[in-house]
Amino acid sequence: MIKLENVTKIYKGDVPALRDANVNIDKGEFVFLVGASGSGKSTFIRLLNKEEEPTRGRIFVAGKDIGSLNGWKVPYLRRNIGYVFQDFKLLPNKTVFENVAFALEVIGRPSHVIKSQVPAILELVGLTTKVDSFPGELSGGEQQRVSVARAFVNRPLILLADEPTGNLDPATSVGIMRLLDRINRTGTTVVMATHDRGIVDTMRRRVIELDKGHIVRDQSRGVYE
Amino acid sequence: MIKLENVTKIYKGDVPALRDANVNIDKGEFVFLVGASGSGKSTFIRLLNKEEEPTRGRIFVAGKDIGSLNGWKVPYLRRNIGYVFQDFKLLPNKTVFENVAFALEVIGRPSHVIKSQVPAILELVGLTTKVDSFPGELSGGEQQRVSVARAFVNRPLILLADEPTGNLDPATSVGIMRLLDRINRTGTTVVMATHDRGIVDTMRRRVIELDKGHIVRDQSRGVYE
Amino acid sequence: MAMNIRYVARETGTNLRRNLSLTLASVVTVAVSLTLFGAALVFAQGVGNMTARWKGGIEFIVFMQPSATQEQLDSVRTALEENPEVSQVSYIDKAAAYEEFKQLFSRSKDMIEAVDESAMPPSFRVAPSMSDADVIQALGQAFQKKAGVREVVFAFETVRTMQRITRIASIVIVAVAVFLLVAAVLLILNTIRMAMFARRREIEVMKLVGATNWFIRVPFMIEGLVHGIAGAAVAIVGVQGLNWAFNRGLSNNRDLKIFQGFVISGSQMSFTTLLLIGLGCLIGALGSGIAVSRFLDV
Amino acid sequence: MAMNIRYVARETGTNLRRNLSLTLASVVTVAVSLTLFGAALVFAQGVGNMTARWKGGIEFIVFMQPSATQEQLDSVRTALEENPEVSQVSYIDKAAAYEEFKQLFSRSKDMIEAVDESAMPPSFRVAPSMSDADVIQALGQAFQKKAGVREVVFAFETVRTMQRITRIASIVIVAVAVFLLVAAVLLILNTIRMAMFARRREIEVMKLVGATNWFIRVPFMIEGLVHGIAGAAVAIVGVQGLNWAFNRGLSNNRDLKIFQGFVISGSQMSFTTLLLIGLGCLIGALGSGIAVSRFLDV
Ligand SMILES: Nc1ncnc2c1ncn2[C@@H]1O[C@H](COP(=O)(O)OP(=O)(O)OP(=O)(O)O)[C@@H](O)[C@H]1O
Ligand SMILES: Nc1ncnc2c1ncn2[C@@H]1O[C@H](COP(=O)(O)OP(=O)(O)OP(=O)(O)O)[C@@H](O)[C@H]1O
Ligand SMILES: [Mg+2]
Ligand SMILES: [Mg+2]
Repeated sequence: MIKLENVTKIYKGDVPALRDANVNIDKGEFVFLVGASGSGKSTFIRLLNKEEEPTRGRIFVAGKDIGSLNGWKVPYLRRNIGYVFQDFKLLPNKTVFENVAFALEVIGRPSHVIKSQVPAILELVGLTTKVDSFPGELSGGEQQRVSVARAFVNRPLILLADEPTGNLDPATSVGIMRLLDRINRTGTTVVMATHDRGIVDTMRRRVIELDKGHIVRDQSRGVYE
Repeated sequence: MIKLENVTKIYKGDVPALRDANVNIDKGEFVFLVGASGSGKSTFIRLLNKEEEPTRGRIFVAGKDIGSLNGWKVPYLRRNIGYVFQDFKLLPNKTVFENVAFALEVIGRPSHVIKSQVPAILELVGLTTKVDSFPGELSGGEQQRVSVARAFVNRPLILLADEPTGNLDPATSVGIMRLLDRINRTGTTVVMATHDRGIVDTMRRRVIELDKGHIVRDQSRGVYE
Repeated sequence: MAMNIRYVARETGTNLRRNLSLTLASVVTVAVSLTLFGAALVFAQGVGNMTARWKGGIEFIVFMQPSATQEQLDSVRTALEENPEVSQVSYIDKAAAYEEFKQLFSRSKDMIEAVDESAMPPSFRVAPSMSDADVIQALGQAFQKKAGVREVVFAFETVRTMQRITRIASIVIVAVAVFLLVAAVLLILNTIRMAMFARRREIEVMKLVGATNWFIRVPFMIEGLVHGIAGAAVAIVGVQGLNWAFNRGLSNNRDLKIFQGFVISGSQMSFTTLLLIGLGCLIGALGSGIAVSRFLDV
Repeated sequence: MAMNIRYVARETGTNLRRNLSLTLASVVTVAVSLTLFGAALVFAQGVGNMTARWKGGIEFIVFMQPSATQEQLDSVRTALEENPEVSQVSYIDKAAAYEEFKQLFSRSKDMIEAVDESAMPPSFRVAPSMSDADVIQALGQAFQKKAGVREVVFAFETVRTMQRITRIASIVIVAVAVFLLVAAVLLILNTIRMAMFARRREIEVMKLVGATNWFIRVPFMIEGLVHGIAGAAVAIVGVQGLNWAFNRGLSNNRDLKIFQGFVISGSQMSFTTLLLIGLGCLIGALGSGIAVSRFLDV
């Protein structure tokens, strides 16, 4: 499903964020990305979404070399990928409902589909009472849950989650993790960057550890450290 | 130092975020705010900074009733308060150095003071190599550390920290907590909202727990749960 | 690509409303520039109509009686053509005179119906070879007495002055208008660009969520078009108003008899109207097109 | 409040540069509106100077010989005053005539030095009580033969036409200019507002970090002032250019002798220049002031 071949990413200003990474993730896998702050986890995820281009190496997503993808095809790649951003990236002047609906509007879903699916997904993340609030009127954790809802409302093939529980208390985190697990069981490939030792240690899934851009560990059924 | 008298905050749309809170925090105390997502921790902190007005009740900071403060005096109140925002709130077109320096410029510090203090504080949070980067070029955790640096570069009387370790790995978190502890020991009052059970349990300081806006626990030398 | 019309309409509407005062400023600038442009056009057309018969060095006109015989006409023509002081003569027959009359009074249908072609005086338009006013005066008056001649009319100094002034004025007005048109394009460009800049994070997010460039662009482009068209609409009203006020103001002035030929025909007005709408669309499309293509590429 | 000048300069500079094309659009609109305004003013002043002597129904002027005796003057004056067809007479003595001459040729110092007061012809300006052109002609010509009279000059039809046209033109130009001035204020308001809108998160952050309102405001206000002043500067150059081109274009035209009186004095030009700068500052201050006070309060 996802394959990185000798991928190196050096940001301008000569900041190496990922060095010579080789990773193969199969369809339906659940992968944790762990590592210190600044070790390259977000960079890894951004490369898969073609938000950043690798400096060297090739990346395959769903069998396609995304480095040679035409510019106008990029939106279609992204529609197969759900993405929970580390900084949420909600649209500030759309309500919670509209934010989630937007991911469906973009791919041209008819409005009756939107009207039935969006409330369902918002219920799953526990935001039924906040449907008409704007992002500025939500707590940090609530915004994060909207971001989670938007990421998988259109049932993507792949779900990228960049610290989706960073702003959540332990109880709510467990709820979100159950949801991710359920999504994963329906066949969606999940890649999740996290700092949460508790979650990694209880889930016991594949763990890839980064250190200053190097992959220093790749362990199935691993723990945080 | 900080006193809340029967403080209630109801956001427009009839969302109660804090209900009838009575809290007294002495100079030099270190207080953890804990509670589920949406329980009112950020609201509590925002009220102290006069970013929000209480619907009912009175709030005293450094002996002054901030509800009756003239509008033009608010900036001077804020200069005594360092604030680590949950969403960092960095200025996107200023470099790391300039972002931290800004907090000093605002209060009219001469430039030689700025030139000596800013690099010192950036070293403390481990960002020496990122001095000239823009916020958009930093990882989530690095941005959070810039926010921490800015909050106490001008040695405020009070430090408010809204999940200052939410985007940090355990090791870096410990470093930040050591720093907060050191600042606290120099006499600064610290109020910190957090979800990190490990930190609360090892520090053993005063813990105030919120649940749907109610203060349900106020315990000195407490634990997360 | 199935783009939801409702979505586009909603987005465009939101943008227009959100930046109401900026929208207003754009529309005002487009309106002012197009009004000036239209006014200059109308003005030039009017002066053209008014002084049409005095083109090409024509200094006097020998009007014949409508009843003049062919011999009388031939005799005047020969006399004019053989006179060494005449450099050029052109003959306007009844049909051409009637055409000109209809043009001048295009707005008073009853006037046109009251008069028919046979009542029109044919005329000779004469360009002398000398420019001395006294010589021209003497030359023209010599024809006054000829058989079949009704009247000899000389170009007033006013006509010539008018032609010059209006030429200068038209150039100045058109220059200002073009300047303003450029400003209008710049302004729309900037309104759109600022709208996009203010929403740059949103646009970035839209892209990351899988929106195509066109999905993001179209609402902005329509916004620019709306600015242009709204500005043109205001300008059309303005130009019609100016034309009306000018005609009214002038027709009551005994001193300004000369301006009574200053009448814009209906077709000239339609032409101006269409031109203004076209320019409005062009300005809007250009401004927003540049903005969108320069500031929205991945 | 110790506000760092270096800080303000840096911030203002950054803003101006960041929104370069918006800055440009603002400046262009201010420039165009002020240029129009200035041109209208200069035009009105010029026409005023040119037709000054024909004010108040003056239809002809009896110029006396510079050497005319007091008796001759008195005799003409009596004849004029006693004539029932004359409604008003005013006498312009040598000193007054010299003043007028100096005004007209204010730009040609050598001309003024070459002629002195004693060479000036005194004159009587006459407003007849009738408006029939033939009667006026006859009346004036009767004085031609009187002793001591040098020349009788009649108001051309052109002068009267000119006065009317320019009155209408001035009104239209000033109306357009005022319209544009309002657009300019709106535009600066919006440029500043958009700049603030685009930076609303930054402004919010600045406030939360303890910046006073003025600390945030001042750079934006100075930005608006710069727009206004830059626009005024361009407009001043434009107006001077127009004036120059107009004078040059007209002085080469034999038909447009009448325009030779169309000369703006240096003091009139300085007045216009100052007025434009003042208006530029006002527009800038107004636009940014409104923006800053309406969109920056906590
Ligand atoms: N756009 C950019 N330009 C330059 N350097 C960048 C950019 N984005 C990230 N970096 C740098 O690349 C390195 C890796 O960043 P990345 O965001 O991948 O870290 P991370 O593992 O996600 O960290 P965190 O846990 O703090 O979010 C960091 O040192 C960061 O400063
Ligand atoms: N500006 C606002 N307008 C309306 N409601 C708001 C606003 N800000 C917060 N709220 C609501 O008030 C409640 C408390 O929010 P607050 O941000 O204080 O929670 P929190 O404890 O910080 O949560 P988290 O841990 O997720 O950051 C939430 O239900 C939130 O939706
Ligand atoms: Mg990251
Ligand atoms: Mg919070």
